[in-house]
Amino acid sequence: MSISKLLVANRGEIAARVLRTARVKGIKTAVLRHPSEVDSPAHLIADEVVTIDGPTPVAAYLDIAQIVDVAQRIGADAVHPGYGFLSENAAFVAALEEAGVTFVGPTSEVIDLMGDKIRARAFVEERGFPVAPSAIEDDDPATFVERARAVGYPLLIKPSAGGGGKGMRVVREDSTLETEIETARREGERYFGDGRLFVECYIERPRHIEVQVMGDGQGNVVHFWERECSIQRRFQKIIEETPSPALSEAQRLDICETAAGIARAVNYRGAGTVEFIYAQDGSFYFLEMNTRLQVEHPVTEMVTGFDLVAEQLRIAAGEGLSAAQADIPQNGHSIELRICAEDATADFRPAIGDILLLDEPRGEGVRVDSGILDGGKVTTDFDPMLSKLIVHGRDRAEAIARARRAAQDYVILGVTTNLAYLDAILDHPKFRSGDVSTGFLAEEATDLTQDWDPANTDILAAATVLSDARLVKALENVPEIYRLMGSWRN
Amino acid sequence: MSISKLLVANRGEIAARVLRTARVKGIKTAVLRHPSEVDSPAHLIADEVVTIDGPTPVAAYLDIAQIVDVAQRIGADAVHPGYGFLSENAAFVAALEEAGVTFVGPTSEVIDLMGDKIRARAFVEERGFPVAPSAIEDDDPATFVERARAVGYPLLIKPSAGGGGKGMRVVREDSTLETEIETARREGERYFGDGRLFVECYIERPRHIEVQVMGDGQGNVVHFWERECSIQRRFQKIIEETPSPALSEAQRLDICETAAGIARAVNYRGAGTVEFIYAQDGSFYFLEMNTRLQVEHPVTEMVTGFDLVAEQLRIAAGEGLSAAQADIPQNGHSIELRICAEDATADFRPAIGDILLLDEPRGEGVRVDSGILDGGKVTTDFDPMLSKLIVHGRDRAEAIARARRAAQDYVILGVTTNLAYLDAILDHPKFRSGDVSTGFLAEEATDLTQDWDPANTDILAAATVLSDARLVKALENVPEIYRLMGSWRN
Amino acid sequence: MRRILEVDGEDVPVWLASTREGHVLHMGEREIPCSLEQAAGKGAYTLELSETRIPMRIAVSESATFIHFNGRAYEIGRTDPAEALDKAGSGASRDQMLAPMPGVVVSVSVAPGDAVKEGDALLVIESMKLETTLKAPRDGLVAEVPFAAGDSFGGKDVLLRLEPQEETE
Amino acid sequence: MRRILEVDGEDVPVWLASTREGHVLHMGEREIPCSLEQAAGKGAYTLELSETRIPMRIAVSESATFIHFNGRAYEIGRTDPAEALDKAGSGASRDQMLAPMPGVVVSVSVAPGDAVKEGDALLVIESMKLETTLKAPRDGLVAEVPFAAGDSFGGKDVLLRLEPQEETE
Repeated sequence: MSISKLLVANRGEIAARVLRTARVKGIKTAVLRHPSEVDSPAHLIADEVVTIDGPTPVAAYLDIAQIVDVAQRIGADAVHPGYGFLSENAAFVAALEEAGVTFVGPTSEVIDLMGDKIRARAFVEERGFPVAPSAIEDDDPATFVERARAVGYPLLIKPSAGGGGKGMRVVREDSTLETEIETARREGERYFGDGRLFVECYIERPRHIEVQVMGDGQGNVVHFWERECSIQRRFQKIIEETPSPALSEAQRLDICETAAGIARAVNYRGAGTVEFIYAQDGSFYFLEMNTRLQVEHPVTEMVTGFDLVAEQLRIAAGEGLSAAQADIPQNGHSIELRICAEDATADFRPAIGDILLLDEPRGEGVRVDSGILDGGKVTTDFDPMLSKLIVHGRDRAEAIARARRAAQDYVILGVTTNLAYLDAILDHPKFRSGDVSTGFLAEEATDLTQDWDPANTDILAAATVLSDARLVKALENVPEIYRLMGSWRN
Repeated sequence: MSISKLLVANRGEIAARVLRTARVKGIKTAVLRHPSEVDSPAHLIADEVVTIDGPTPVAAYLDIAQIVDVAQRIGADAVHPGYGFLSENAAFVAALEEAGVTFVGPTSEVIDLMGDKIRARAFVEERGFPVAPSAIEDDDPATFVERARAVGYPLLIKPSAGGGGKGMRVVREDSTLETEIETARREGERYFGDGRLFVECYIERPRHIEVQVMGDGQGNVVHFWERECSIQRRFQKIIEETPSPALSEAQRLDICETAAGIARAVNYRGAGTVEFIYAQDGSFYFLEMNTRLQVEHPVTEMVTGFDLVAEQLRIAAGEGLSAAQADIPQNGHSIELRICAEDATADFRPAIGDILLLDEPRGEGVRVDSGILDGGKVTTDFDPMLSKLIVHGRDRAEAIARARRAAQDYVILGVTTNLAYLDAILDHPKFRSGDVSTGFLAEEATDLTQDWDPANTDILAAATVLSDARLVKALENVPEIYRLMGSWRN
Repeated sequence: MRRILEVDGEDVPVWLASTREGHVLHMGEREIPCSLEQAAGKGAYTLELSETRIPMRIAVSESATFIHFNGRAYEIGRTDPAEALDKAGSGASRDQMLAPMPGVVVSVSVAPGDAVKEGDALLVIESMKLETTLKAPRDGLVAEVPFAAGDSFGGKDVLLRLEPQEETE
Repeated sequence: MRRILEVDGEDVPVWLASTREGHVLHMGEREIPCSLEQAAGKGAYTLELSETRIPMRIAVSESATFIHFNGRAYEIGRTDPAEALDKAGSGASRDQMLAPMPGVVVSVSVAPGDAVKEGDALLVIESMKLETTLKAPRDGLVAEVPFAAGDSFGGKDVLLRLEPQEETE
């Protein structure tokens, strides 16, 4: 069941990244494109670019029937979904199966199970893996307060129907539990028309740590070590690294083995990530499992030397894993920066524009997975992530130094990016010492905005007027007599 | 004695590569430029670009007085020589010393010793390291034949004054030794006006294997494992790799320890390379020591994770080595391809031209150390090496696959390069199995030139005429009536 | 040759002059000799300013200049005051006229309540040594003239407001 | 619209025609429908030829076209026969006239020993359906005319040789 032609049902940097590995493996490739999309690196790599229609570009990439049809029409025997879009869509997997096309990923049953956060959590808990203590009112309303008390303090009350932090209340003392429950219920009714609640253990200054796993679907599962992803804005990661600076060797083995155990429990096939919330006291709890490749997978590739997409393709072709656990090292340190078109000084508002000049950093230990080309255009049709800058160093300090150099050398002109913001994070003393949590960016927001250096105003003003061809041309046409007057102003 | 400003007394890809590391270390940088040089990546990286004069560009880079003057004038406290040019020039080192500028490299004494091949060989032999058996007529003309006989067969007779293979004779049997010596003597007289000879052990199908060493000048020396450099054309390496596919683990340790021992014997400071000739029977002999960074150093960086330039700068600043021998791993496999502007189908004749389109490969395990920019020009002023493509893989097969993909994706249009030739070498069964020697390219020359695929003629002809704007424009102006005639030809 | 730059959110009026020695940038009362040379690479330049040489990358769009130097990218808004003044009449809406940059009112020809016809001269302003006459963008009644002759105004201040137009139909 | 291409060391005369359905490349007796579309990235195109779509990168210089496809770069020499024929008289030296491409001799006006003046018509050739009159590049004596009317010649063949000129001075 070897793969001879692969359709990548995705776009941007991840499509380019998957296509490159397929080419190394000698597999023919195809990728999708919506007519409104500008040129991107993936279009240059794929043997074939297939146009798909849709009322919006995103709708096209979510159109299961159309994409399955493309796969059949072009004779692709496998589809790689990338991340996002249909990568965790069980219906897509089922449709491909019916069409006789291999899905590069887990079975639809596993996607279904892990896609349902409540079921996934119950499954993991039943098998003895750590989940954060919690109490769901619906399970037995009569005993809810009692069960909430058993969760321990501090705890967090959330509306069952809620989202976005609305109606959430932290309770630190037993004496206020019942009144806070009543307040939260009223707020839930007011905001969501639904007063049902649940309670979970509140973790102060948590870290987000996840573990890369890979299974062959035949019972063999290995992990590729952890990634620390605590640097988040708007609940989205923007800097990831491995190893996590938080973990001792014993904790590292513990969390990685736990993740592999969870994947083993579902007889996992393909690449997946088990996400944990990690408390300051070293305890960690299962959050969820992502049944696909993650955006941040390259940091794992940098320290292990493995090509995770190559492993995915091996497994999809029925060739199994290429390595046993003992063969998977964790060498040096790797950091990923997500370069986004956004204004970090204005609440991360997405930016648009033309890419007037692009020059990517290069050199030892530097990898750029990019979704843009020089002369391209950044629109709001898709996610604002333009590119990923991944560096490797012998240790964390070297990785940080290389990341800063590369971020500073990354020239993207014509659209606002978060490069300076990412560089400021890398330079923050707390980041340098590894003392971060998921609240880091919010807590340190003021430290992360640089003061304006007044000397820059002169430099920028001079460069702007001197590079203004029309202005300089006009000046050259000024009669010599005026120029000789020295300070010509009119 | 920390370095605050570094002058890179070099150009091209190595200047860019050194400058990048200096920037990561927070050192201010400057680089040289001759007025005739086209823009190159180094000029974009350096904080300062200093113009140097000279009757030819090469002469400028060899002008010791001028370069020492530049270093003083711009306040550089250290000079990195790169490779070539003044990198192994003891007079340059002495001049810098006198000017109070740190030379990033060994002492002038060591450069002197190793620069004299005869003295270096004698030094190494005296200390008990292996050198190829040989006999020099001048040492004692009366016993020359006897000493030649003691070298063993096959042996090689060379004119002492010779070069370029002229007058060299292989002797395989003792019965012909004396007549061959007489013939060689006559040929030496004829070609060089000098009949003196020397004899050395002739190694059949030798490999060129070298070892990267690094010393702190305080007696500490470590090695960074070996590199196999047998793929040579015109005695110049074009593909290098590490580990060498020839060595067993025991041999690897043996050759690496021998190299470190030689470096220790001269109390070596900085980065150096000990080159060996390696025979099919596993024996190896000291050839020479290069007292500088080599072109092919990146393959060592890829498998060890060390930045060799950073180590050089540490040592020059008196901070010593950053690691002990046990901390230097050899992870995975790395291959370097030297991309040269030359016609591999016409005896590697250097090519010139304008770089009309440049697109470098990227992705996992791919590093490009380039000396050219899009829109640049390739002249004959310097070496034809444009760029180096370095790949890393978990094993040799993966490294080869990645190297091939990257070589095929490397787009350089406007000047002839050896990319297709390099790709053909990577695809050769003997290269794949690691069964090579320094004669490989000559022996397999016919297998390395691809047959012309007649289908390409149609494709190339069609693309050429359809991309000929003047032609297509003219065609569009043909009156409709003619176009309707179907096959319009006049 | 004047420009109004927007640097770090502030309007910075500048002009560039040419002397025997080269270009001089005038910012406020300061005169800064400067020059810009092309350097290696796409969009690469070296700026020489007060004896320092600063390597940079520059890309220019219709209304902004993007500059990467010292490891960061900046966007500088760029307005030609001559063009901006001409467009003053076509401010935020057809009801109000906005100042494109700071300046001084030279004279005012109308008062609140006056009926004006499209194209009538309403007031004369001076910014950066350029006088411009603002003309009525449509027929209408003057509602407000916030500044008198001699008054200074800031960038984006309302210079004149017309009564809102009745929706006809 | 004709061109002479140099592909893999061989001269390949081609012409491109346009039909209702699109472009047709004529090579020898073959007619190959083809089209070229711009694609993603600098110099990127997709060639459609005999139902196959081939992605490529193309860069064009004065006299050659550089094409990267299927992992390799090729250089294709490009000559416009109309221009090339005009230049036939300015061949390798002022003593001999080289054929810029294969063709047929239509007529010969001179014989060895004839004295000619610069600009005199010497012979008429036809290549790729274009007739061109070759004229004397300088005053001199005809030394050799290797081909007669009706003869075919190859690219770079010598069509006419003048006696070497005496060094004057």
